[in-house]
Amino acid sequence: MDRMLNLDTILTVITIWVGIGVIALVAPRRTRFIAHALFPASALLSLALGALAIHGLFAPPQATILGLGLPGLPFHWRIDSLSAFFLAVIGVASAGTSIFSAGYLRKGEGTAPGLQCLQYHVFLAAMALVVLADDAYSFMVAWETMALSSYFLVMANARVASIRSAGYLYLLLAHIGAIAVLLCFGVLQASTGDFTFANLRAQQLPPFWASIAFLLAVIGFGAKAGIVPLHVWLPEAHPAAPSPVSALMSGVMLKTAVYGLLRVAFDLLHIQIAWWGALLLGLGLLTAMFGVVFTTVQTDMKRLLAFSSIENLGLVFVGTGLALMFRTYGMQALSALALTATLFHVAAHALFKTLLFLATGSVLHATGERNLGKLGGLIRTMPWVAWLGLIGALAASGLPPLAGFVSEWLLLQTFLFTTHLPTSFLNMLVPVVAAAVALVAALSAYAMVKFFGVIFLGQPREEKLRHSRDASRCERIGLAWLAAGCVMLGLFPIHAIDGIDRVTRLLVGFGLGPTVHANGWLLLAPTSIQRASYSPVIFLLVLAASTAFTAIAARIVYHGRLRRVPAWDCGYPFQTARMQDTSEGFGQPIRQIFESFFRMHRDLPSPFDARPRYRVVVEDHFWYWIYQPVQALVERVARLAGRVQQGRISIYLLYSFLTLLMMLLLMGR
Amino acid sequence: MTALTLLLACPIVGALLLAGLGHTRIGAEVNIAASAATTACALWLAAKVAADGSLLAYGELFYIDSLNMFLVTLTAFVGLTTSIFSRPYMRIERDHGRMTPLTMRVYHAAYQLFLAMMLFALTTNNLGALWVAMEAATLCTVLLVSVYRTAAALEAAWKYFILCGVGIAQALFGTLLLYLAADRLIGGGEGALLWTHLEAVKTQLEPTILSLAFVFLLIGYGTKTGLVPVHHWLPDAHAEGPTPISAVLSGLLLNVALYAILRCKVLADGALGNGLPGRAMVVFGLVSVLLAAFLLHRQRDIKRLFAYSSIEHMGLITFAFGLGGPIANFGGLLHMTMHSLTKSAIFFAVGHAAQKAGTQVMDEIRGLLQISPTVGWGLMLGSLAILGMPPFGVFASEFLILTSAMRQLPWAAPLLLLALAVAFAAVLARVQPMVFGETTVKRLPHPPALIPVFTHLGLGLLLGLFIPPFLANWYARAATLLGG
Amino acid sequence: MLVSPYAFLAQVVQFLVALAAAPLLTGWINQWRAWLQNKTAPSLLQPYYVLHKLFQKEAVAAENASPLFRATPYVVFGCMALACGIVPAVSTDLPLAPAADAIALVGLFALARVFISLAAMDVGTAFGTLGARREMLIGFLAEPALLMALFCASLITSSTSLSAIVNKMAHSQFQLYPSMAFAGVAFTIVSLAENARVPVDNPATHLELTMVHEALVLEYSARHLALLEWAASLKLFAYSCIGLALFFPYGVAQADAPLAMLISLPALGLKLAVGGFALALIETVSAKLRIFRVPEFLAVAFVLAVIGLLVHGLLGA
Amino acid sequence: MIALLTQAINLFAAILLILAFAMITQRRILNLVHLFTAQGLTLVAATLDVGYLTAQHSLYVSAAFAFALKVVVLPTLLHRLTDRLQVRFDVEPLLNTPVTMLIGILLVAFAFDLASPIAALSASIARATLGIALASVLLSFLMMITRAKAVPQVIGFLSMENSLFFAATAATNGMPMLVELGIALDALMAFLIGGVFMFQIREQFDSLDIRHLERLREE
Repeated sequence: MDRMLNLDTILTVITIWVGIGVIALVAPRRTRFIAHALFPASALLSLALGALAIHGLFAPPQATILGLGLPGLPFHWRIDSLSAFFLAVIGVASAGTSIFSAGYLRKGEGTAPGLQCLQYHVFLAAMALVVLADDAYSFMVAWETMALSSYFLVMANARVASIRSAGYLYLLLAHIGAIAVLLCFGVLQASTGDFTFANLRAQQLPPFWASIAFLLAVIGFGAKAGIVPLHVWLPEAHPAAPSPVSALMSGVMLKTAVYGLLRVAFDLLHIQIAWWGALLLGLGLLTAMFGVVFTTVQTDMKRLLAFSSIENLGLVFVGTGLALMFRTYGMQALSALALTATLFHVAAHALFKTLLFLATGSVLHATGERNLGKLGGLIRTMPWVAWLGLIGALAASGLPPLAGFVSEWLLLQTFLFTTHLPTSFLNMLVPVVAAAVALVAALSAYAMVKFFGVIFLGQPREEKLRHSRDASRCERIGLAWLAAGCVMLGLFPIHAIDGIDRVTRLLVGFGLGPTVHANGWLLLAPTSIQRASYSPVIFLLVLAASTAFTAIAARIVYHGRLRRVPAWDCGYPFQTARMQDTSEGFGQPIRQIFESFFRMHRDLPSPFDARPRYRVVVEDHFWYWIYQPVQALVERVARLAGRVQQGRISIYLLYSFLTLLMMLLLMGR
Repeated sequence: MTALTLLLACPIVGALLLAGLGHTRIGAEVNIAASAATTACALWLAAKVAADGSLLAYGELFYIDSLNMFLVTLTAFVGLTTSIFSRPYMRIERDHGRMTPLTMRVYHAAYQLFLAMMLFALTTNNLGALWVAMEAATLCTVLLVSVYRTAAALEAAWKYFILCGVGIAQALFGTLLLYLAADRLIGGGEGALLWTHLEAVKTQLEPTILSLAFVFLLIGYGTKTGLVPVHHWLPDAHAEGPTPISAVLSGLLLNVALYAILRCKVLADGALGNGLPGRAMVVFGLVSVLLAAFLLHRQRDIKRLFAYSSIEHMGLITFAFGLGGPIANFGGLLHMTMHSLTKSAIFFAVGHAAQKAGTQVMDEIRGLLQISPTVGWGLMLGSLAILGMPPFGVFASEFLILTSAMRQLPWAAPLLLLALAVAFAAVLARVQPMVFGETTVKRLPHPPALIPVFTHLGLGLLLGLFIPPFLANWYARAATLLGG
Repeated sequence: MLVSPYAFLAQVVQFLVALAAAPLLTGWINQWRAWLQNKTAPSLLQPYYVLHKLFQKEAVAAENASPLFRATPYVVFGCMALACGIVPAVSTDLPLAPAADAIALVGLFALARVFISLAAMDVGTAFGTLGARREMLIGFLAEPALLMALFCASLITSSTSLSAIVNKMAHSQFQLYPSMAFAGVAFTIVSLAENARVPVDNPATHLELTMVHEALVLEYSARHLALLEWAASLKLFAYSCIGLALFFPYGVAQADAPLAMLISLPALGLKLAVGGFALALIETVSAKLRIFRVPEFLAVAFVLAVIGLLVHGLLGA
Repeated sequence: MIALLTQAINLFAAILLILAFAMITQRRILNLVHLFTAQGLTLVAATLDVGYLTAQHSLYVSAAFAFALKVVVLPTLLHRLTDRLQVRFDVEPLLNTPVTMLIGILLVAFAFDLASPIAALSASIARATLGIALASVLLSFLMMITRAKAVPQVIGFLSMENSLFFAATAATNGMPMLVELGIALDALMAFLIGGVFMFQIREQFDSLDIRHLERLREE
């Protein structure tokens, strides 16, 4: 009875979310009320949801049916470990964003706060319902509602043309993805006409149709996850939205795509085929490389983060691909390991990416600048944001002992086992992939140094930055909550893996829980202690100890005197803040090395130019390779179709005449 | 019985009244009152039918079952909301000098007459009478389309007149053939055209004649339904007539024409028993959906845009009924309802938008959210709804249709989805800047009548999330009635 | 887990040895460089004098330097100390060993790199940012290369824990691993780059066209600078130990024989001496690269390491 | 006598067909009107004949209606119209006459072919007439397609209704009265509305050439 309670409570929480939105709609202009009453309340709800989800993670699956929906197909809801895990991610991350929004929301042009509040909460509810849905219809409804609400949030101040086109691109690709997903379900139900997941699970598809379904799922969910080449919307839409929304979209919404893929590939499909894994691996790798390389050359802080999200989702796909491959070769343990790494990365990315986006939000409010070229030195005026952001940046660059590192570590561990794959081709492929993954990780560190260094360090590149104010209290709480999450997840991975264990048991029938626990809570050893082990806590303790010891020793043995002087100008006294290295400059080496990735337009000033201007535009090949041709094709077909309709009544009569004769010929027989 | 009598009487009386005082200040109010009365009767009748099954009236001249009952209710309801919408709208038109007292009078009278004719067509049991009513409805709307007397309006009306005239003539020939087939069984006279009688003996009807008859009927009534390639009158008529008329054309007349096809399909199916009629409808539906979807990309006029979207959706519905089977039929009926609700709502919003911007050219309509947020949101939500975005009801019906397509015609489903994606791209690309874009136009004084818009959208939203059982049963019964 | 007293002892000894011997190694290398270039060499203890001098001086920091700037030297020093504590140089039975394996070690170096780069950007001089950029540029290629080199060993010994690697390498019967050859070359290149050595960097010059490490620490003075320099030599020491652990894992004490440390210490000294000489030799015979050639140079290392992995996959050894 | 009258029906049918052909070829609008009137007369005759043969008195009534409408009212209205609008000739039709004739012949063949199985089944006294009715429907359709002016188009439309009427009476011994009335009414309404339009078009474009009506298009 208590178990039955769980799912119902969750649904209630979700309903209350929507309720909050509706309340806000009643008083759309009362910003203070919305900010200081509604958003904190919804943050509490998020916490509750997270707690319930974690409870559900360890509880057996529960299902319930709501009388709504289609007559033949009422809304089925179900929570099992997989959905619970993602629900927990949603809860934890959204708690941060909601409380942050409480401080962030303020009057301004664009959508009325109340309306925004409604859209925001519908968005949250939809995301939660996506992972709870247990039949195709409710899934599609939740899925599209998610897209729709986030679209409106992106359009928050749609007077900017670029934001409008971003929103259009976003909704269009989201819809096309949704269509692919719908087709996928259509294939899965194998003309039984029953669209409950239970039935889809029961179908025994022949390999061909299974592969079709899988490909459709990859397209559909890949479009949402920003997998190359369906990524084009992501770097446009995520920056366009208000920062808490960008945070939710990057940190949480992308994960629902991962959820969908896992659900279809591991749960609904009863077989897996080796090349599926290879495909995911390849796509993921391409995406990761593409994403990280573009991350390093961005000059807009939110765009930079958006591309970094593409990179991380690529890594997630790599992990999924590995898991799938192992699964097909019946190596449950390794599959579980890969899947654990993947899910851990999902959680980690949810935390640090949300944190970073929120940090950019604070910066945006304090300075009104998104362009890296006009920021700098904010660590002095906004210490809170800077230091909390630093944690996020370190986690994002996969450094020990934070969250990002653990997933990377687990993933690399997985690669070390792949030499046992039956096909030699994969054995040859995998080391290369491992190397590429390592490269991506290192590059992301590069990008994060650029991100943090250019925004928060150095001298302010604009005068106004000297007067920027630090984040408000609510914002700080939100940031701190997520930062704490990054640290905790990094320090106590074992407890997270306990939860993930349930998911992997559900999906691949094996979990790391026992092996991990064999060596106590301190030591993370996924397989055996001889093979590999990592203990973030000890790591941190020793590091901190030796650091502190050195500091103290230096003071005791010698002295701690410090004199403040102007920075050394290398004998050239006329230095200004503009002479610092720009963000373009910082990315320039990468741009040079990976030139083939970009489509660049650069205009360099001539040496005799009186007022020299340097401009470089970095564009995406795929736009020209795929999207423009498709657009042209549609246009052409439309023009042909237009020929039919050319205004002369006799011709119209002729059409109907011929149609008549043809039909008579066909059916008269 | 009495309910039925009143149902048909109200609009006719209204028409007569309005012919007298349609140009006066209270013309619009009378119009609303008549429509309201009609709706009330429709609900009454619906209640009766729901209570004690299908009924025959006036010596079998009228026949009400679950299939036409819901259409009657829908027609009456949309008729009412449209009249509410048209009150401020037409007033503004008159202030702009586009309507004269005479044309106002014609407009109001013809509007009620049109409603009466559609209700007659829906309720009658006699296929000949059905034809007569359809023709009469066409003639009324021809007048309404040409009411502005501009060159474009005249051209549109003339095309409408000729093309639909010819189409309807073919339908008449089809009806003749039906009669010919029937009187060999039932013997001549009234009985041979009564749908109930024909339905009773449908299996013995002569297949060769029926197949010919169905061809004529399909193309004849299909012309009015706006099936490609006999759709050409539709965009012109929608774009050039007054917006309320576009709303009722899209929302109601197309449905009624399709209803006529359905009645005939039942007979043809019974006689032929080879599913050929279904296949024909499937093909027509697919062609319509695809062509319309691509033509959406070439639109500059906002009303034309949504006219083509109507063609697309009518094609989808025809496709659904062509598929047959309980789920597809259910989806088709639901989609009929959803489409007429949503599309008329859109046309209401479009009307106000076009009035506020002073043009129907989409490139010149911008930033509705600033001029009038409610109109803007109405247009935006309506468009998203008609594009099949959940949680609106259109998605529900499209889901049903697509899924049954996946089951019965796997090759057709991808085509439909392609068309839907293409249509989505086209419509969103045009609506978004109109709603969100920048504008210099100042807010206009006269407040729009937005109750209709949001009532329709609200209903659409409701039905997308929850279809009340009685409605579901109703549809289900109608669906079984249509058979496979 | 229970830590045996010997293990604890070994850990302490290794820390002390590292801290003490790191500058000595640097001095030794500098001496040999000088001799090989027919210069009169500085004293072997020169690094100690320098450190002492720097510690005594009054520290000077830029006005706008943030706490990050001041904390960094300690953090970096801590990282390097921890690294030296992890790598099994004296004994494989180290309590800290299981806390961080090869991957964590690479992560550790990355952590130090990120901090020093951020600190360099902190003051906001042209040089600092330039140094940071170049450091990260070198890092993003060197790191994966190092990781792959380590993986070659890991695949052979099917473990990423360094002590396990050393154990297996040293005590399985002697065998030639072709993959390790590739790994060896890759590792050498990486350690040259990572320790700011010719041909990648030249600590001896302050030419802005070429300098990396010096640009990073340009703003530092006194104890901060001292710590950074010390950390640099610790890094060199750690790298040397890793190299030894991978390629000459002989003579390192085992858990079963704690007293073997008495042998392992001199062995370590000898190996380091030879290694230092080799390094000096390489530096002398090779010429400084242009900064834009450096990525290619490192790419070679990266590719070699990957080929090493492939070779292992191919030959199963 | 009976036999004679029975054959007479087929004769009328043939006349109708001939008239339809004549209409296709005819370019003078006045003659078109005359032909239309002739068609009406034939129709009336045929209806009376069938009514007599099948002893259906309802058919006499509808014959009367037909006479009133198709022989008296519409032709007079058409005459008025042509006088008022000053239209004498149709411009060169969009398809030249011989070709149109050829197509027409093909259509007739096709129609007969289609109708033959039905004729075999038909219970009515005049089997072959359905085929002819269908043929003349198609011919009037063809006429509407080929004509480039408003008035001939309307005449084509009306003659199509004539053929339908003929089909109704001859082939099926007459539709129910109510329907007949409805159809007749609609035809009248349609004609009136068409007439109104022609005036409006005329004053808009000061010509009845429907090639002015090609503005609304998708190109």
